[in-house]
Amino acid sequence: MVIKTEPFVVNIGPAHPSTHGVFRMRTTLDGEVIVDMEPVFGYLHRGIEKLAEERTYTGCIPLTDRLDYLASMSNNLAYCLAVEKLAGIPVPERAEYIRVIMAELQRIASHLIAVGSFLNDCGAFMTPILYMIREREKILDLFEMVCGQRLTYNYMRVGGVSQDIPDEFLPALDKFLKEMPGWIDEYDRLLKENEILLARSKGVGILPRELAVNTSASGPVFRASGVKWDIRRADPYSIYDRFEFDIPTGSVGDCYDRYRVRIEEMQQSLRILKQAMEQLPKGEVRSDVPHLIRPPVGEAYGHIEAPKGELGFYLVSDNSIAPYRFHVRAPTLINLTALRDMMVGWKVADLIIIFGSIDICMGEVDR
Amino acid sequence: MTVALSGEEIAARLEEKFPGSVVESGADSLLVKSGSWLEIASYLKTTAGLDFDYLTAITAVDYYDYFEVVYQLTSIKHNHSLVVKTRCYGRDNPTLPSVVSLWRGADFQEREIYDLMGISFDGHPNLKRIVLWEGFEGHPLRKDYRRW
Amino acid sequence: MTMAALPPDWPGGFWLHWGVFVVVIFVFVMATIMGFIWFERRAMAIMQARLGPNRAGPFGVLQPVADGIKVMLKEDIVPAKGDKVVHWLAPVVAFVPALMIFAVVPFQGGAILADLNIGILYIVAISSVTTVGVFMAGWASNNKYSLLGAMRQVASVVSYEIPVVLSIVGVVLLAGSLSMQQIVMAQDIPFILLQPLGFLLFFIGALAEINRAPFDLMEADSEIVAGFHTEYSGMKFALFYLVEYGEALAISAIVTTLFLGGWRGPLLLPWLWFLIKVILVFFVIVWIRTTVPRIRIDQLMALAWKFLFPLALINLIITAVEILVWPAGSLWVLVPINIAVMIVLVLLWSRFFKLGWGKVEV
Amino acid sequence: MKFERYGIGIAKGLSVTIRHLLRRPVTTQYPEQRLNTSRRIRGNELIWDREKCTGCATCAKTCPQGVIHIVTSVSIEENKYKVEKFEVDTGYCIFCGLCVEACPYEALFMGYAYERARYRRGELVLAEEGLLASDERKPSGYAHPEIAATLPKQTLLLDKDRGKR
Repeated sequence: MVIKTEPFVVNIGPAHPSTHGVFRMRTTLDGEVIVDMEPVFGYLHRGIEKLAEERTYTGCIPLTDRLDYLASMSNNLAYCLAVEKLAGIPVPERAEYIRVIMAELQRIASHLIAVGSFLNDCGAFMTPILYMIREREKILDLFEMVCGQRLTYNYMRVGGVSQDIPDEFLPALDKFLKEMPGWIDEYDRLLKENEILLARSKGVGILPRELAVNTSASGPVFRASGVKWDIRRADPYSIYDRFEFDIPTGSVGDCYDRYRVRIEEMQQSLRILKQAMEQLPKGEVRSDVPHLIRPPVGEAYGHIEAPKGELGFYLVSDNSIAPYRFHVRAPTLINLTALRDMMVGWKVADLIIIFGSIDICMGEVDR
Repeated sequence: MTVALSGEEIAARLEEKFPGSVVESGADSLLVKSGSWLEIASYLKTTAGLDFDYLTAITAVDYYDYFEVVYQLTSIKHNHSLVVKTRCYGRDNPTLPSVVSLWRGADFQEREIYDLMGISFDGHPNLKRIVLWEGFEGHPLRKDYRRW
Repeated sequence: MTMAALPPDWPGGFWLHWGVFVVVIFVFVMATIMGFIWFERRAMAIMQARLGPNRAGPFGVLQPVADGIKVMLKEDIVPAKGDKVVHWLAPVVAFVPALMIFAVVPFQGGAILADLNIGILYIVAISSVTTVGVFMAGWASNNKYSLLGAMRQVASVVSYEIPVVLSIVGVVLLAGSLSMQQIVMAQDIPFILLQPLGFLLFFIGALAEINRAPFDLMEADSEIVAGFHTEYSGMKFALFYLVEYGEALAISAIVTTLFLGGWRGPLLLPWLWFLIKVILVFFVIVWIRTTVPRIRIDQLMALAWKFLFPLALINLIITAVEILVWPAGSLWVLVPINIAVMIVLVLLWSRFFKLGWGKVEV
Repeated sequence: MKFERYGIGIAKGLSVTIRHLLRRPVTTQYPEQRLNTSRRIRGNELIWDREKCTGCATCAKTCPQGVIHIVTSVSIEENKYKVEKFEVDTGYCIFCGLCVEACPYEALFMGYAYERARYRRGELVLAEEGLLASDERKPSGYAHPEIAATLPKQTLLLDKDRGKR
């Protein structure tokens, strides 16, 4: 006697405790098992690409802060690189090094939030994320010392950075670089071999390698599936070819690999920071660029390895002070393409973990 | 270092494979006819030497008398990239063949271009507005979009 | 009726003794629950490098009182299409058994409300009535999430009842009596040393029954919003909150009595020993809750049936054999044997069993 | 779960949390204890220097949000524009600091205070008098190194957190 059951539709989000922002999943559940899942975006759409067409090239920089608001230093860097490529503006050496230091610090801060909220979704009651936010506060202190803000930095300018780093910045950074490896070991001791976390995340939400390439995933999600592809190594922008660091990759592409890849990437960032701090030259931090830049007619596509993936800016200029077209290649929106394939067949408890392991930021998805 | 393949070199190969499909080829980009774009795309993806298996980004730009859609392709194996452009004319219902069948990464990006720019992609499995709500009329990213 | 445990010099008859102890137990339970709420929030806070409540009263001690007043002032919403009577009755049916467990908990030599000679059986029976209350709450709220939560609770309590009871039987075998006083009296060596595997199984099973720490599936906020008490607010929600902490206190009290030697201790006052051990056990519960992530529902079931249940059976057999072949001398010789047995069994058992399978082909 | 490490993983995790019992919490109790903000803080107000300002409206042009409204009239004797109205709507201002960097005469500063919330949006529109510097409206050192030198050093969590590992 077959009991007739029919799946019921549950809307997880947009105001759900663990959807990392306003994101809705129309999930069809058969009991606890997920049968189908359709993501719904648009709750945080501000039309940044339309706004940018009315602002000067410098006025667009505060807009880029609000794309992926957890990594706005990387957004600034990507935008400035694209404009410099478009207008052919040189960048002094010291500014390049300061940009690398800021971008790598931002990568650590963004990964801390990503790993912390992933472990929080697994159920570890607020402890890992509170430890990681404590470390992130130290990075935010450094950012505040340099540019005055803790979230939307608006620090980088076309042709360099807005202000030089104050003299108490380097000793503080040095102290941070000495302490941080100890904190990362502590996170590993806390949960790396925790049997329950292994049971919950190993083999869950697998993103196979070909599917990852086919859905053009990028960033830790892509490398966790075993693809050794990092823009800093594949297409080195600014001065990344002067540092040696290696690219951590996962094997299977499940939630546990994504968690491990992010932890190891933090350690690699610390290596880059140490080398960048030693080679930091003297000199001014900004080439003389007119306040209203008028790039020649043309287009340019600049991309960097942002913490969440390959962040690209496609700018078209018609020799006026405002960009004719300002398109953002949002890594988090494209990483969500394979979300349905990763989730079907798993249970409700896994849906939250798989979604948490992709680490999205709604500001960048909806733009 | 990702080698950006030059437009002419690829244009030459495409010319003898698909005669008359390459409109113009600049130093770093390649303009192809929208009609034969799908075959060119599958050719680029499948031939041994090119292997463009990773679609980095799709962008649509509104140049008033035509829409230009720019595809940034990359090959993970050979670490080289190519920029291919197609144009579609007409402002009421410009259409282009969808490449979701080749690269599933284009799914959300094409839906976003449909939603904000108004270019519809035939062959797309689920062409709906991605960011704006269903009842929204007009496509905001078009140059002639008047808010009120 | 003979009150064996009642020392001769106690004034008044049975009813006076009953009245005094009802008041004592009610005050003890209420005060300790308030204390535990505050203790958990402070302990978790310090373990997470933050401060915890410190505004209401010195060191935030009046925070539970403030919560209580706030909850009483909150509006008590009853879901429109929910089953009103069952919705009203559920918290009562859940809370009363949690309170009744303390009737047989021995605070001191003679200080026990009713020294039943089947004390531990009474506890096992009463503690499963709470599940009825929880299921009533889940059903009456007429809400998808609550029903899901209540179903999970019933499933987990049913499957964890067996390992818990089997490990209790191990203790009873050693103590030779079901009465809680006798168990405490028999513990010259705390049973945690004689029965380490039994303690481990009882503790894990008890955590799952009161859905705390790694097994808090019922109100897993990241998944189903708040489990069975989603639709409760106001005083009824407060009662469920008391049930959670009341059961945590009950489990700590039972663990202390069964495994840590109840009120027996070298120099301090006996009931002070009892209190210290209860707080210590509760601290371990809070400590585990701060660190360990949550388990999935199918893994929860698999853990009960594939890991705890077989081990509980084996533990029972080993204890029985030990009692048959009792060495004439002291029991201390058994302690290393049992600990070695526990380690071997846990290593062996976890080697060749897989917990729960993941993907279901849809 | 396969207990590959037989519960050692959980034991290690527990050892980390118990060790935190011996460490001092890192919270600062905001209203009573306050941290020194950075010397270059972009506080949530703008400060305007009437003497230095020549009414050139560069700041109004560079502001991405267009929140600076400035009206000037020609005055012969001082040989510079007379600023009739200089208004900043801090309700819409995003405190990006572009105006402070763009001002050629360094007449504009970011505020040092960060507690300028109001109950009504109307009060957020600061006119000339409301913009001038005063003892509790101190300018911050953003894009003004000489002011930054006078401000107190920033308290860093790095120095405060004596965590022992």
